[in-house]
Amino acid sequence: MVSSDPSIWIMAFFTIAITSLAFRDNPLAKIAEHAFLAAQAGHYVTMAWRNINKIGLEPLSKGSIIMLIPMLFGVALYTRYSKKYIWVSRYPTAMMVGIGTGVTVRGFVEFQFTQQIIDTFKPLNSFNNIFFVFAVVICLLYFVFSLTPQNPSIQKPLSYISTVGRYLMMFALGAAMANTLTQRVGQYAGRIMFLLYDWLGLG
Amino acid sequence: MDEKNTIWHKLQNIPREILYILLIISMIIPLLYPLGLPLPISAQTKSLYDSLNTLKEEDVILQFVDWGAGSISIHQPGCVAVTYQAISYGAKFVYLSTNTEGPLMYERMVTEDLQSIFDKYGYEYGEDYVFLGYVAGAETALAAIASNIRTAYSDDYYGTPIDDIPLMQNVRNYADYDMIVTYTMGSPESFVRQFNTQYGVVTHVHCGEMMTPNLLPFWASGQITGLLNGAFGAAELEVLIKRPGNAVKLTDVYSFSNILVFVFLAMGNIGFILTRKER
Amino acid sequence: MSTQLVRRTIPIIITFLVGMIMIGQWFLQVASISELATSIQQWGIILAAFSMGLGSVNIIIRNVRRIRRREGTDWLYAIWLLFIFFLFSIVGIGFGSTSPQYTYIFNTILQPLSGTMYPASLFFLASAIYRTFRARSSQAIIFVIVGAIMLLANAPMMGAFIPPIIPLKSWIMDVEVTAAYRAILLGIGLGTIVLGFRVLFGLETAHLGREEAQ
Amino acid sequence: MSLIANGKVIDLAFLIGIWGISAVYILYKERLKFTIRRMVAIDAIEEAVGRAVEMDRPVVMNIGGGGLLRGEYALPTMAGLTVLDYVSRIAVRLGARLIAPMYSEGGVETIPVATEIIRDAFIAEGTIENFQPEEVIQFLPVQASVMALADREKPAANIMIGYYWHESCIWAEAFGRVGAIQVGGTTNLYQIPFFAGACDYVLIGEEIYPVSAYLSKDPRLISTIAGQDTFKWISLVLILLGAILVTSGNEWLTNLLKI
Repeated sequence: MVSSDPSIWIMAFFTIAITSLAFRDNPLAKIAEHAFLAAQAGHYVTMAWRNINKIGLEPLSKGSIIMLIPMLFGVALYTRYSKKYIWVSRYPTAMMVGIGTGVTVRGFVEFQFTQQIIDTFKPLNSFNNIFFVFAVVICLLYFVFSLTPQNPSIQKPLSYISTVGRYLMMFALGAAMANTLTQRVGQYAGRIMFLLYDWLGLG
Repeated sequence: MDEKNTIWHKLQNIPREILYILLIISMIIPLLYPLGLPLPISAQTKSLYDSLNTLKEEDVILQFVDWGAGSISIHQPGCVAVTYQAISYGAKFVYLSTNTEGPLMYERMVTEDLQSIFDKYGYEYGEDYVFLGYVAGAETALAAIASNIRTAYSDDYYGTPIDDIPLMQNVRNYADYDMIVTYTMGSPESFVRQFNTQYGVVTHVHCGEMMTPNLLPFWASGQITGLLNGAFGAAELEVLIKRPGNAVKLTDVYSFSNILVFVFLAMGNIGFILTRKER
Repeated sequence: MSTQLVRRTIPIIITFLVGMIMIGQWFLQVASISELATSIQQWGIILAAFSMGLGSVNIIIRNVRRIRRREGTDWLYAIWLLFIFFLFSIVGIGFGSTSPQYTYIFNTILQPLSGTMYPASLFFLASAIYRTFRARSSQAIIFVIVGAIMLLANAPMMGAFIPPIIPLKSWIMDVEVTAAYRAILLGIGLGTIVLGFRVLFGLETAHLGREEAQ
Repeated sequence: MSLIANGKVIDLAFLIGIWGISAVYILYKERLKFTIRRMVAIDAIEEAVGRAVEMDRPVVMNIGGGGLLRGEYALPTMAGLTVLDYVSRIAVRLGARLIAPMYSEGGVETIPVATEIIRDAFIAEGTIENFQPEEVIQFLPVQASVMALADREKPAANIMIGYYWHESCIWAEAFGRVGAIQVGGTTNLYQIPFFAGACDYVLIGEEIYPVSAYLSKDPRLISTIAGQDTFKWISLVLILLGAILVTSGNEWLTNLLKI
């Protein structure tokens, strides 16, 4: 039985309007697209306000003066819109980049280098293990761009190896493409579920 | 030659709109007439299932509700299945989010699926499970949560100060988190870095199928313990806990849609190869 | 000289010091550094929250300009956009995001839009697969064949018709794809570590803008 | 209670090593004179522009929506700008018509930079008079406007190097559809499969950096790449050594790396 709830109808309208964007650009799709950009920006402001309030303003009002620093730095971000004082916004930006880069890069050596190398120490006693170790080595050779031996006698075999590496990676990219398509089917099927079950009341 | 030529050209030039309608139909059929096909269980899902079976009473699990409206169909069933399995061991849940849409996704999941599970086990809000809401800052916020959760949250999503919440009394930092699970389309690697690599906390990830190739090297090395491969992972877990739900229905959709896109790929390429002689 | 110091050198020093404190927390077991790092991370959360507002200021400026220009129907869309933006931010901050009013407008407007916008790119991908993923070269043949196999392997129905596709899928994912992506990730990992070095030591200052580039 | 957390000694050593080598290579870049090997990607770009001249159809080049404000997106965008500089010089010298559509939503700060680069190419060839700034066309990455450009101009070549999100398949399909030779590269791992499928030649992940270093001959970028290559060789040797040791049951290297 088709739903009688007006908000379900609004939701169905927006779902169909955005989907129509794939068929042809039309005014409905434009209305939906503009509504999306605006609603998302408004939602960011709402969620940002909660964080600023709870972690910044309240402790500050309760007397922890130290919170004055992040709050002032946060306000300083908005000097980006003044021609004269745009340089002031570099201070909060520099701090954010420092924190972000430091937090991410500090773990990278163990996370994406040593632990990955340790796990590639596979006993060369089975086809899969031998294939695995040499696939990693060959693909890694493909990514060596400057420190390559100069004398031509080595360069020839090296170029064959990096071609094999390219085939191995195109193989993996083919699988990744299929998985990407599958994920998008799974995501969009969620919208079909809404239209069928909540809107049209079928199934 | 001309007659054969037109067929192969036509094969290559089917208008886009027809393909889209076929694709939408291929999603509608299994949703109205579910097939319930047997699902092979992947090693990545099995390692999550086995890890959840080691839970004990009073263990604390951090569940990051990091999906947005775009992947409710993939992530909500996964979170419900993990909660359903973990609750039978008496584990406690701290839900939180680093995605702006997370809080609204949490409330939708509770009203739709989790409330009935919590009532069945007599779980009380504040005592057995809590929702802390959204925190900005992505990986920086994760680093803060790992070292001291109170720097990221001064209260829960509904305004109760964190020290007045019974469950949060003994939840301070990484030493109190028995395992964390993130359901995200963003950067699960940042969770692995800040929780597993730094403090050795058991980390599970429920990602989209597109992200699985990027995460398999970290699952293979044990840095990620359980890895749910999008709707497949959620469906396999639903099968393992004998509670089939929306995720299993989604994998029925996959049977139709993926084969249809395979036909697209084949048509495009067969047409291309046979008309290649002219070029 | 002082403007150079104040406008570029001190921000670069801030980035360096803060970055080093974060790295210190990771590697060194020094309680004072670890506490300082955690409190700076709390500042980072506040700064991230403030920077979320920048996008909204951009939207307001751009759309007010569109309204003033009054081109064709373009300015009507701009008015519609600003109406929705102020609806969400005023209800959101006024009533709070847990209020029934805000939950209603989120579930009715933003959820269907955000829930359909990214997934709708399924259609663009499907038509790209049909119309441009061609077996042009021998490498593209490998790409297309493996893509086709995985599309079938991702259809549980095929498991009944062609049983060997299940072990083939797990071999492809657990051996070949893991190995190839591990090599790609090792390369990117080193690239990120070196990029981190250039950012923290001031060799990479894209984020500081370009006016007084030396 | 040692100063360095347990299990992190080797990682700290590697971090200091990677940063140290990068610093040394950058400091002595003139003296060390590293070079980048000739890459197939560069032949592909030259061939694409050459084909455009033969068929008297335009060349399209786009550098994605990453912009210059965040390091993670700024580097691929700068690599794209370097290749844009190279492509525009060849196109102007060979007399091919260049079109460089830019995003008007993401990374608008790149538009003046790109315009300057294309103007310099015209100045270098002394034909500044036929440089029309509207060649640098602003586009929302909406399928309609990209499709419209592709169908109207029917370019012979399309080059996409920079940071892309899920709109990459819109670009790739729009220009692949009209039969353009395509060369695509991005560091966003999730978008590489689309370029691999739709392009005649795809630059995989960080491969766009050596291409831009080769073209720009920027010694600092070349020495940074050399620094990374040094540690790729080190990890290659470690992997082979470790695998052989583990095969014979010796866990020595595994335990060493875990200190």
